[in-house]
Amino acid sequence: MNMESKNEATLLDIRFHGRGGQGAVSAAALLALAAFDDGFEAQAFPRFGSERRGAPLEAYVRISNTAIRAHNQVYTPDAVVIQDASLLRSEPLLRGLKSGGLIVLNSEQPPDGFSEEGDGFRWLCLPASLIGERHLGRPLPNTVLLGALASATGWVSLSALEQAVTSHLERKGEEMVKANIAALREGYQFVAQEEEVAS
Amino acid sequence: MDKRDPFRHNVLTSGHRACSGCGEAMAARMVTDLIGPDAIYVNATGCLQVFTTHNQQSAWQAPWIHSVFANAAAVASGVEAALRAKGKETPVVVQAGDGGTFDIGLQCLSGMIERGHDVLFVCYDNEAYMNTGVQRSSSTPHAVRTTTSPPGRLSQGKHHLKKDVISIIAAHHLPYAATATVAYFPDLKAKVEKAMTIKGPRFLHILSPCPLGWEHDSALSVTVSRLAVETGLFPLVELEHGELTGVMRLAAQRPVEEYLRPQGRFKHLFGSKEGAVELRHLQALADARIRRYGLLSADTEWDTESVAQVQRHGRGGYVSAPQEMDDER
Amino acid sequence: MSASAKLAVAPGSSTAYQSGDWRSEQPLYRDKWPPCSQTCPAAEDIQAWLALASDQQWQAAWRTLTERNPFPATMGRICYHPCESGCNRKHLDSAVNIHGMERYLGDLAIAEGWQHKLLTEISQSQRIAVVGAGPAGLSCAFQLARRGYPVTIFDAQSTPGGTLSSGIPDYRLPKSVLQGEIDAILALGVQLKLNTRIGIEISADSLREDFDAVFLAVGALQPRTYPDDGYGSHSVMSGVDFLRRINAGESLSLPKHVAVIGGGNTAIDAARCARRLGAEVTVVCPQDPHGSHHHQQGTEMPASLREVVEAETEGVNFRYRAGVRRLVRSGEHLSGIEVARVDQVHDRHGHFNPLLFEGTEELVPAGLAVFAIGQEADWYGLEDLSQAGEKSGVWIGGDAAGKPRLAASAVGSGYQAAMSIIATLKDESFVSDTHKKAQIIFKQMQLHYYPKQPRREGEINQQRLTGFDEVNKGLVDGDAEHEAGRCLSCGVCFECDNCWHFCPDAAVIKKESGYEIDYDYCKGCGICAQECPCGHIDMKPVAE
Amino acid sequence: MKKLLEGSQAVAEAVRLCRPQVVAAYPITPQTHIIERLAQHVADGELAAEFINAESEFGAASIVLGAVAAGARAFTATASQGLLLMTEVLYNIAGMRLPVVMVCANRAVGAPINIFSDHQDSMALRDAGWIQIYVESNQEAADSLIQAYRIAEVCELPVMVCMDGFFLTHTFEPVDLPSQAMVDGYLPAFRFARTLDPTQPMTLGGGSEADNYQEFRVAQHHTMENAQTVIEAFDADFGEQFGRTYGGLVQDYRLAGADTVLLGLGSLMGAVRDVVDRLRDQGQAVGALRLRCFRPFPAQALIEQLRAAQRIIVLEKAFSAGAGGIVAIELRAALQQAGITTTVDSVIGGLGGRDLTPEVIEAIIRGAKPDEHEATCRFAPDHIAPDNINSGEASHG
Repeated sequence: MNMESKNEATLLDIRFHGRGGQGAVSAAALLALAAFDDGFEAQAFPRFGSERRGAPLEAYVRISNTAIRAHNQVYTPDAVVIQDASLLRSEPLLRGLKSGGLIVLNSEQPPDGFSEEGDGFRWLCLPASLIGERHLGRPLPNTVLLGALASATGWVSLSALEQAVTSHLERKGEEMVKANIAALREGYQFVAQEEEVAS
Repeated sequence: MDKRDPFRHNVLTSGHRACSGCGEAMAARMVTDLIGPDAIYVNATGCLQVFTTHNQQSAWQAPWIHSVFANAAAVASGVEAALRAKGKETPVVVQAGDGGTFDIGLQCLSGMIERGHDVLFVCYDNEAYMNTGVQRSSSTPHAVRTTTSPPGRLSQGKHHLKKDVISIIAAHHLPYAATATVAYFPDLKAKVEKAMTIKGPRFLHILSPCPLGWEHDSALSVTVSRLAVETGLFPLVELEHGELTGVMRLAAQRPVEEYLRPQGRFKHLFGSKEGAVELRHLQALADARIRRYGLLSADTEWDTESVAQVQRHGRGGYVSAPQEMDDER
Repeated sequence: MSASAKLAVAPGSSTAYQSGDWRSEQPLYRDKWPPCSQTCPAAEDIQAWLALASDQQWQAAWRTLTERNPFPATMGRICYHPCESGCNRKHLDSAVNIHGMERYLGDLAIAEGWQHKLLTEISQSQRIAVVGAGPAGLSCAFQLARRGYPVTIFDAQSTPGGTLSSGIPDYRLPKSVLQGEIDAILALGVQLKLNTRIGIEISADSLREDFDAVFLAVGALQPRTYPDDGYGSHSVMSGVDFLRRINAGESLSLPKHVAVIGGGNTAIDAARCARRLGAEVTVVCPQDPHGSHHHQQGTEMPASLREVVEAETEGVNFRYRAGVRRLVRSGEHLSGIEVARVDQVHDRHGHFNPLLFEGTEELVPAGLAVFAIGQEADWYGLEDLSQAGEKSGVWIGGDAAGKPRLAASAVGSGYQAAMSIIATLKDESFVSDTHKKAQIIFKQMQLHYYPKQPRREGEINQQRLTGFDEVNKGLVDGDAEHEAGRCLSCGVCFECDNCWHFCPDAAVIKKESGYEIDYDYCKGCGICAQECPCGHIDMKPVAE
Repeated sequence: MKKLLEGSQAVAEAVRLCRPQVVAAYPITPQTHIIERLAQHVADGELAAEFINAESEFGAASIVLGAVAAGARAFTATASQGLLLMTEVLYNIAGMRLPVVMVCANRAVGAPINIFSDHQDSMALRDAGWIQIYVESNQEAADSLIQAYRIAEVCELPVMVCMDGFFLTHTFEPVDLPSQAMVDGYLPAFRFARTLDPTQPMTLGGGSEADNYQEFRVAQHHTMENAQTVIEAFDADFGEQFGRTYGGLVQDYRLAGADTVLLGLGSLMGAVRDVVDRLRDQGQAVGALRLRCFRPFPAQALIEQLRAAQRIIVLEKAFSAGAGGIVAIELRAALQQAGITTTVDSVIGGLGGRDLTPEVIEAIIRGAKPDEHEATCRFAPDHIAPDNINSGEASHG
C-alpha cells in the first residue's frame, strides 16, 4: 500500500523490537525523520523498562498524512521490524499484527515454530547483522533493516532515509555516516533483488 | 527460595536484570553471600535496587527494603534502633551506589555515623549515575565522559576531581572504613568478615566496574578493576578511628594508560593535545595517591600479586553454606 | 489487590525470569590436551597424575601414570623429558620438574609394593608372543596382560630390560629399580623366556603357529660396523659391548687413555663409565656441540645436553666436528687415533658419512677406542617374519622399528602396538594417538593468578666419580607435593573458584566436584572465560 | 523551521533560546535528556550558562533559588521523587516570589517505585504556590517554556511546565523552533527587582510573625488569581508573534452542541480528540475540554465552557487518596459555587504509565457502570483490545 495513492487520512503503525544497546530506539527515530523529510506527519517513541543492555524493548513509529495527536503505543501494527530473532522465542512480537502485515526479520529465515507461509503475514528475512558488520565492523542491523523496510513498502524514500542517517550521525564523523549509508543501500537493494527473483 | 548452589546462600540470586558483565551485581553478590541471609538489607535507589526488584519480582533472598534515593542510612538507623529496642542482634547492612552515598545520601550517612549506629554501609561505586543512563556524579573520575560532563569544544569530560569520600567518612573517626574491589575477592572477603565482627558504624567502598558506563568489554569487568588498583588510581586502604591501619601494596605500578585504554569513557583523551594534558594529569593523580598511602613501600602481608592467587580447590567461599542453615526456618 | 500488585514481594522470585535469553555468546567448560602430554612420546596424561599427586593421592597418581607407562621409576631417571620443554610454566618462572615427580612415584610404588591391576576379570583365549624384553616389548606385554591376554616374552639375553639393562650404567639407572618395575609387569602373569633366540631355540614358524599375534621388539643392539684394523677387543670395541660388559658386572681394566668415538647418549654413557674406571677420556664427536649457532640443520650432537654437561663436570674432554682418519699402532697395542676436521656430516643422500678435511690431522692418545656410532636392529633368525606385516599378525615396534629414539618412545610404541593387536584380534579399527595436538598455550591462560614458586630438584651425589652410585638423588617427601602443586593444570579445571566468585548472575553453580553453568540465567558476559587461570572455559557464539 | 525532535530536545532548545545563565542539573528519568542536551550545548560553547551538577534535587532547587535571587535567569528540570525531594525549597521559592522556571517531566511517585508517566508528582505540589501549566505536545512544551519565563518574571511567581514523561519527553514529533531573534522579541532580558546586590543590600526570606505573615499569603493568592489574565494575554501575544496559541487557561475541542464533555490534561488529550471525532462521526454529541493551566485554577473559564454540558467526565492521571479525582473535586466546588448542579463523573486512569488507549477512553465516555465502592471516583479499565470495544470489559493484555 503506497502512501501517495491514498487520499483520506491514512495512518501507518510500525513496531520495532530489539534489545537494550542494539539501537532499536534510534532506528524508530530515523524512520520517523525520513517520513517527515518526505513531507508526512511522523511520530516515534520507545517503550522500555530499565535501560539495560540486552533487555528486550520496543519502539513505535506512526506515519500519516494528517497531524498525529494521540500518544498511545502501537497495538495493531502494519509492520513489525525484529532486530533480534531470538526475541521471537520469548516475547509475543507479532501480537496485533494486521493480516497481510509485513515482518522484517534480522535472520536468514524465521526461527523454528514460525513459517514464512500460512500465517497470513508477509515475511521479509535478511541477515542484517552480517550485512551491517561488513560495512560497520560491528553486527549492527538497524540501517540495513530500515533500507529493507523502505524498499518493501515504499512508505519512505531511500533519499529521505539517507538524509536522516546523515543528520542523525553527524556528530559521529564522516566515515561512520558513509558506512551507514552503504549498509542502508544494501538493505534496500537486498529486497529489490529479492523481488526480481520472486516475480 | 533458590537453593541451587549448596556452597553459598545466593542472597542475591539469578534472574535479575543487570547488564551483562555488571561489576555491581558481582560485588553485591559477593558481599551479601559473605554476610548471609540472617541480616536486614536497606538499599538506596539506584542500579542495584532497580535491576533486583524489576516489576514485582525480587532477586533478594533476605529481608530487604528500599525507600528513596537519599535516606537509606536514615532508614537503616531506624531499623537498627528498632532491633536494639527489641533486643535483637540481626546485623543491618546498607547498600547504595556512588550517587546514593557521595551525593544525595551523604547527609543521612554522616548522621548515621555520627550517632554511632551499629550498621555496615556498603557503597558500590561505578563512578556515575548509571541507572539513568551515565550522568556525572561526584565520584566520577577527572576527565571522564558522561552525558552531563561531555567532552566538547571547551571541555575534556568531567572538570572536577573524584570526591575522596573514604577520607571524609574516616574523618568521622568511625571504627572501620575500607576500600576494596571485585578483582581481589580474598581481600574483599577479609574486609567484610572483619567489618562484621566490629560494633558501631562501618563503611565499605567497593569499586564496581560498569561495562555500559565505562564502555569496556563486558568480559573485562574484573580485569579493569584490577588495573584500577595496580595503577594507583584506586588505592585499597583500611582506616580505623580515622587512622590508616592497612594498605594493599602494589607488586608493581602499572601506567594509568593500561587502565584507560580498554574504556570508551576515556577514549576522547587519546589523539588530541588537550586530551594528552589530561592523561598526564591522571598519571600525576595516581602517583600522588601512591605516595600518599605509600602503596609501593608498605610492608604488608598481601600485595596485588599474592592476594588474588589461586589454589587447587579454591581458598574458601562463604561463612556458612546453606546446608548448615536449618531448612524449616 | 490484583495478583501482580504485591506490597511484599517473594524472595528469589526473579528466578522466574530467564535472563539467559539475553546472551549472544555462551561459556563452555572444556578440558584441553596440554603441551606436556603432546610432547611426551608415551602420551602420558601428565596433568591428570600431577593433579592427584598435588592432592597427595600418591597411589591414584601412580595408577594414572602407569596407564600409559609402566616404567615411571626408570623413565624418571633416564628420560630426557621433552615434556618439560613443552611446559607452559616456563613462561611464568620455570618448567615443572615432571621427570622428578615421575621418578618419585615410581620409587614410591616399588617401596610400597603397589601392584598393577587387571582391567578385566575375563581372560582372552588368543595368545601373543613378544620378541625382545626391552621397554617396547615389556610395555606391550603389560597393556595386553592387563586386558586379559596371555603373553609370552622371548629374549636372547639372560636378563630382561634390553638396552635399559645392558646400555644404561648403574649411576643413571640402578638395576634394582629396573628389576622392580619389570617384576610388577610379570606379576600380571606374563611368561618370560630368557636365553631364547628366535631362529635358534625356537623357530620363527613355530612362533606363527603357537601364537595368534607376534610383536617384534628386538631393539637396536647391533652396533654399526667400525674399522678395527685387526685389533682385538682389548684395543677396539663397540659402545654397546663396552656398556653391556660393565653393566653385566665385568671388571674391565682400562689403559690410561680411552677415546670414545660418537655423539649420541651411548658414547656419553661409555665415556662417563670409563672415567669411573679411572681413565682419561676424550670423546671424538663428528657433530657440533649443543647450541652452536653456525651449524646447519641437524648437525647438532644427538646426546642430551644434560648428559654432556654432567660428563664435562666429571672431567670428560670433548673434540667436536672430529672424524677418525686411522688407528695408530705401537707394536701390538693401539697408541692413539688420528682424527681430522669434519666438513660435511651427512653425504648427498642424507646418510651419516662425515667428509674430512685434508691436512687437519692430529693425534688423540688412546689405548682403547670405543666406537659408539649408532646401532641397528639384529634381524638374524627373523628375516622373513620381520617382512610379514600386521595383516598376517606380525607387529614391529621400539628402536627396531626405525631410528633409535628415547626409551619413552619405545614404551609408547609398545602401547600403540598392543592396542593395534587387540583391535585386529577383535576385528575393530584402530587409530594411534601419539602426539595428539595440544589445545592450550600460555597466551590463553592468566599466569598472574599462579603463585611464583622455585622448582624443586633432587640433590646431587658429590662423590660422583668414586663409583657407580646414583648421581641424582630423587625428590624428598616434602618437595614432591610442592612440585606437583606447581603444575598449572593447563586447560583442565582445578576448582580454583574464580568463575564461581566472579559470575554477576550466580549462573555458575558449585558442585561437589567442579562447576555447572545454569544457562537459564547466564548472560554470556565472558568474565568467567576471561578470568579462568588455566583457560578451561571457551566462549562460543549462540547458534542463531 | 519545523524539525522532528524528541520532546526533551525541543524543551532543551527552548531553554537555550531563553538565554538562562545558570542551569542546575540532577539526573532522574524521564527528564534527564533535557539536562544532557543543555550540558552538551554548554560544553560546545553554544549556551553561555553555568552548568551546575547538583548533588540532589534538593540541591538543584536551592541552586536555582540562589541564582535567581542573585539576578540570573535560571533553569532546572526534575520529575517524581525528585520533585517531592524539592518540596520544601519549592514552597520557599514561591513564598519569596522568585521567578524560577522549571520543567517537571511527569512521572508516578513511589512506593512502589515506577519510572513511567502520570501526574501524581506535580499534583502533589499543587498548593506550593507555583503556576502549573500542563502541555499536550512537544510543540506546546517548547512554546510554553518560553511563555513561562515571561509569565514568571512579570508576575514574580515561579512557573512549573508539566510535560508527560516518555509520552512527550521521549517521543519524536514535529516541532517548529522559533529563531533567537523571535524569542528575544517576545521574551525581554531577565529583570527582577528584589536581588542580592551590594549596591542596594536587602535581606530576603527573613522572619515574619502573626501580625504580617497572612498578608504574604493574601498577596501571593491575589497575584496567582490575577496571573490568569497574564497567562491568557501572553498566550495570545505568543499567537500573534509565532502563529500558535493553546487557549490560554483551557482549550476547547468541538464543544458546540456537545451534551457530554470530557475534561482532561496533558498528552492523553490527543487520543481524546481522535475519540471525539469518531463518536461525532457516529452522531454522538460529544466534546472535549483541555485544562492547560491547573494553577491558578481557572474556575471562571471552566464554568463558561461547561455551563451547557449535561454530563461532565473528568479523566485524570492522579488522585487524592481517600477523596478522589483532584480536578474533579475542584471543578465540583466551582460549579456548585456558580449554582450549576451538573454531576461530575470523576475517572482516574493511566497511573504508572498505563496506556489510555482510544478504546479505553471511548469506554469511559460511554459511561461504563461505576463499581459500587467507587462512590467518589471510578478507575479506568485496563487495556481493551480493539475488536471487543462494545463489550467494554477489560482484557488484561
